[in-house]
Amino acid sequence: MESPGIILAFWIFSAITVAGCLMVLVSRNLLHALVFLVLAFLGMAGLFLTLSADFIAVAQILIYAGSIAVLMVFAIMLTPLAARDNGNSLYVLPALAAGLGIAGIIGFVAVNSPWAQLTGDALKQGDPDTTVSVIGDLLVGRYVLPFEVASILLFFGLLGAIVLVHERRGARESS
Amino acid sequence: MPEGLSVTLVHYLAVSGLIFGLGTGVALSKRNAVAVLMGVELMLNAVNLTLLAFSRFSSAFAEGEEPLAGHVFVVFVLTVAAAEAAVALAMAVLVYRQRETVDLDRVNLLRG
Amino acid sequence: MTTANEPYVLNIGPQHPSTHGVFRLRVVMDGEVIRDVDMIVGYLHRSMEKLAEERTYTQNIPFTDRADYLAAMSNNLGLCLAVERLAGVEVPERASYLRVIFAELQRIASHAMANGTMVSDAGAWQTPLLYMFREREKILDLFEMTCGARLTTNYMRIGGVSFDPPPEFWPALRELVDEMPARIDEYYSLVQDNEIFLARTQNVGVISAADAINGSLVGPALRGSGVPWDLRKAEPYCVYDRMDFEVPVGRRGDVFDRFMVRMEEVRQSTRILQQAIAQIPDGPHKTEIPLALRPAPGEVYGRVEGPRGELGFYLVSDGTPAPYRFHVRAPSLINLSLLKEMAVGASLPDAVVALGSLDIVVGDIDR
Amino acid sequence: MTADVRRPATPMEQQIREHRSLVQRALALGGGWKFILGVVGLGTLIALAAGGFLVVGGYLDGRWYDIRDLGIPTSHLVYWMQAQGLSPAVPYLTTALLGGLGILSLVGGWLVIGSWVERRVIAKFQIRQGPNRVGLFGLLQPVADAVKLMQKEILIPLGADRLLFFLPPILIFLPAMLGWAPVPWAPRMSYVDMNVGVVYVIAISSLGVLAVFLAGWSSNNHYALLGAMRTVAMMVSYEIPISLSLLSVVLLTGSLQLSQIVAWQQQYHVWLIVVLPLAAFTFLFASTAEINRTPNDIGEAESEIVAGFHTEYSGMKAGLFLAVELGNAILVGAMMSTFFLGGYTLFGLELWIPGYLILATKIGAVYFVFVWLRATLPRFRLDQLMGFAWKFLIPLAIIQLLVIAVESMVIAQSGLPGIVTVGGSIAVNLVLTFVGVRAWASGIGYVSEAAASTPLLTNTVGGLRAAERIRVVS
Repeated sequence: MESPGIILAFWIFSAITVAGCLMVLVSRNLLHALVFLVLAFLGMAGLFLTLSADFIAVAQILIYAGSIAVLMVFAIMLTPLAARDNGNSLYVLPALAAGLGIAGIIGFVAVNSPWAQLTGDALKQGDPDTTVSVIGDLLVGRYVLPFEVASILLFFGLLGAIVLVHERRGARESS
Repeated sequence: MPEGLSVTLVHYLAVSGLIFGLGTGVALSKRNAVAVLMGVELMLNAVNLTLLAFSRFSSAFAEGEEPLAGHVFVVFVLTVAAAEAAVALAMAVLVYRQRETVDLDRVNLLRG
Repeated sequence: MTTANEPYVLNIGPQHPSTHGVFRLRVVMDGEVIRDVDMIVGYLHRSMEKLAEERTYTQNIPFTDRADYLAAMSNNLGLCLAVERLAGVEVPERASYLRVIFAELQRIASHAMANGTMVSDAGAWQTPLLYMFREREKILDLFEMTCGARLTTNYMRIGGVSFDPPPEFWPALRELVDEMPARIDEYYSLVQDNEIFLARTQNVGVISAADAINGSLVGPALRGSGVPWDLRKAEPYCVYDRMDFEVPVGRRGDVFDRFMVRMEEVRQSTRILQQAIAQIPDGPHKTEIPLALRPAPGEVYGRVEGPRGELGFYLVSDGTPAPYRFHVRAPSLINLSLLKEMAVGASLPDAVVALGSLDIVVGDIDR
Repeated sequence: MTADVRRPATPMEQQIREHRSLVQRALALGGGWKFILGVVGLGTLIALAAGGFLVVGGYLDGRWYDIRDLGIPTSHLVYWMQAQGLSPAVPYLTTALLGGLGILSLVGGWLVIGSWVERRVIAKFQIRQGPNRVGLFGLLQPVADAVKLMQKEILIPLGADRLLFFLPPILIFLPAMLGWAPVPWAPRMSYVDMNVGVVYVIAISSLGVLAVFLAGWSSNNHYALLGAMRTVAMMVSYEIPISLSLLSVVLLTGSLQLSQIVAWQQQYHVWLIVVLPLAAFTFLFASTAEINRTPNDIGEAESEIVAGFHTEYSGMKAGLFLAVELGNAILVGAMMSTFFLGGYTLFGLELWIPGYLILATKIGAVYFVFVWLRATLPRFRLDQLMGFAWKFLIPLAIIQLLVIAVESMVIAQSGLPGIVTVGGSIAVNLVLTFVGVRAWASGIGYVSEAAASTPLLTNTVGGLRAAERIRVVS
């Protein structure tokens, strides 16, 4: 990870992501927050790319920026009378304190732990050409059971969303 | 490039920690249910970054044993995030139908 | 417990591609479904009926051009027939035939416009419209040849028509009439097997026969609902009693039926034109009437079958050269009143197509 | 009254009568001119043939002169830079800039003439002339339009969300430009031949939804919001058939890489539109929904909601939305060509003709299909469109996916020659397409609308009773 391109990309994408997260926290409008959230997601996809995770990066764009953000758009649109502001709750100070504390703890642990990590040429050597086929083999090989469970989870997620939001036909006319 | 500038695991972990903290802040401090969900998604994203960074920098990556197990975990996290987002947003819409608000401070059915 | 949505008011018009003029709809929507429709007319009001009371009967003919600007000939004819009945003016036979020819040409032109814009409303990007304009163009050329104007013709006169057509008119007319059946088949082929068009128009905007009569619909909108009512058959004026033609009626009363009824009427008009060309006698084209016609005091309601349906003129004379009261029963205004029945509960695209199928002309509505 | 007597022709008729096509004008020239033109034409042909012989035969050592491979100059440049001992970032950035410039100039050039092409072709469909005044054949008409749009005032509606109103015209360009990255223009000639090309294409195309929504929401206009919600609902629904149809392509070819998909088609000498007709149709139809073109242009249906999500945009901002529509159309053309029409290959001709020319021709053909559809078809209704996606395209695509999974295993592992396995797949898929579509359609209770009712003809007139009598008789 010494090539200047990677270093530059890492700092740029980190800046984008962190700035996006910050704007989500401070922006006053929910839709603005959503736009900055998408920005953070895209920056995160860039960070994934610097980690040679091409498939995950593209999946991140597809799932987070493309689907979950649109899902949030629908949720915002389906709650028309609710406030569109991104206001803070009563517990804003404790929440921020908790957030800073967690960040601090993770940062402390990250900096102070002696990680057994690759550096230099060994790292370059391990750079895979593509991750797709390996991930595919793992998913239907070693991790096939979690894979199936995940599909069941998705199915029930789908089912649950439908059941929750489904409006019975008679309900609307009766009230 | 001087040695001190190279990007290491610690950099990624620090960024990930920062994002996780911000996500926690968003999730805990916002009133709107959708905004809370945004915070949760950011936290999940931070975890994904950690997993990928460990996967990339671990010695197993180079030696070929357990290659990309971190990636597989990220795939599962993405799956769970998608399912969770769908259900949570459906619940937000449902709460809105019942109470005409998605302000979590005012959703207090159990308080009586 | 349901979602109490804010009323979503969509303001269609006065400037909108599918209101065919300056006409406004206030639509209350629930998602894509229409909950309520307000029709707001009057943007094109020119106070014709009041102005007419200050002018002689002949001077009033140009007003009728501008009322229904897509069917100027039929409007001229309606006023002239009413005045002739009021004043007891005889019309030469050749003039009657000419009136029938021009009224039927106008009907073809107007139906081409109506059907073309309706398909455009359904989203076909103007292709059928421009095909149909090809025939309309030829008809307008014929008008221009005869009376110098294409749209606001001011052609009919009390007691006849203003000019006898020039000699080159007849071959051009015959050419048009000869090629018309093939053209109609072509238009059928444009839409008849088009699955999307059928899906958009069939069973959309249905008006039952009873509703149509109760709403006093007229013209193709009434016949599309299955009621065989055509003034050319019911109360033949001019020389329609000598013509052999049939009245098309729809089966279901939906948008598609109204569309097809117009198509079929074009075919029947072509038949009438053929017979009129064959039968037309020589002779004068006009009876001379005094410049200021003073009908005896009285009232009259004269009506003709215009392209949009029954077009009535109610005239009251007090013996002066100007009418005491001049009222127009405009088919577009009456037909429009049933839009609410069709639109409420339907989706916005359906309402737009239904509005297109009523074939309104805003000049006719507001006068 | 003879048939020849007509009125004097109107100016328009005179123009039409006097109009001569280029061929007629050439034939009307004098003998000397014809001779000169013939010699020049023949000379050009001979020169072209000689040049082609030299180039293809390799007598000119195939460097700068070989038009078949635009990449050669670039690779020479890169070698030169590496030989100079520059940092690896320099050639990297240089090639990136060159490629980006290439894509930009391609899309930009298309935006300049695309609208002219569309308007002229539709004009021919509609028996009129189309723009023919500005420049030769009216070719400068789009430039004139752009100049006009730039001069217009940019209005920001009262109550609009200024930030979100500003963003969408820019955001909506992202997918239209980024989508070009993985398209292979020739062997080893694409901007990024990424390993996850197909997923990338799907992911990038899903980004456009947000821009559309923001445009509609921030305008503070009811038409715009209605159009945006329609478009978002439609795009979200049609992403699934697109993904499923591309997934069957991926299953069959066994690669997510666009160049590999083209290579598979080259290897078996068959276009995937033949092997996967249903997937190809699904992709084409769903793409028209994704890029808002007829018959699925309900998001900007002008007869209903004026201009949909970009109603409130004026001046060049509206122009950007219109431009993106053109850009998206050729992007989908490129995807359609790459996935289903053999990409840059043409049954061996790619050895003789530059691959990018073949691909450009195919893109033009797909674009023509889009224009053709626009000139021909009316528009669907939203519920019909959604029903078509969810009840028809998605289940059929899933069924096809299962069949393809089996077929791809047979093709990959049976060891039989390709003509047997792929031929068998073609037969199975054709049967599936025709039988399956019909069976599914009748299974979900679809009745063809083709039995259109024709009006009854009657000679009697009357009121309600007459109406009932007629109905009984028929």
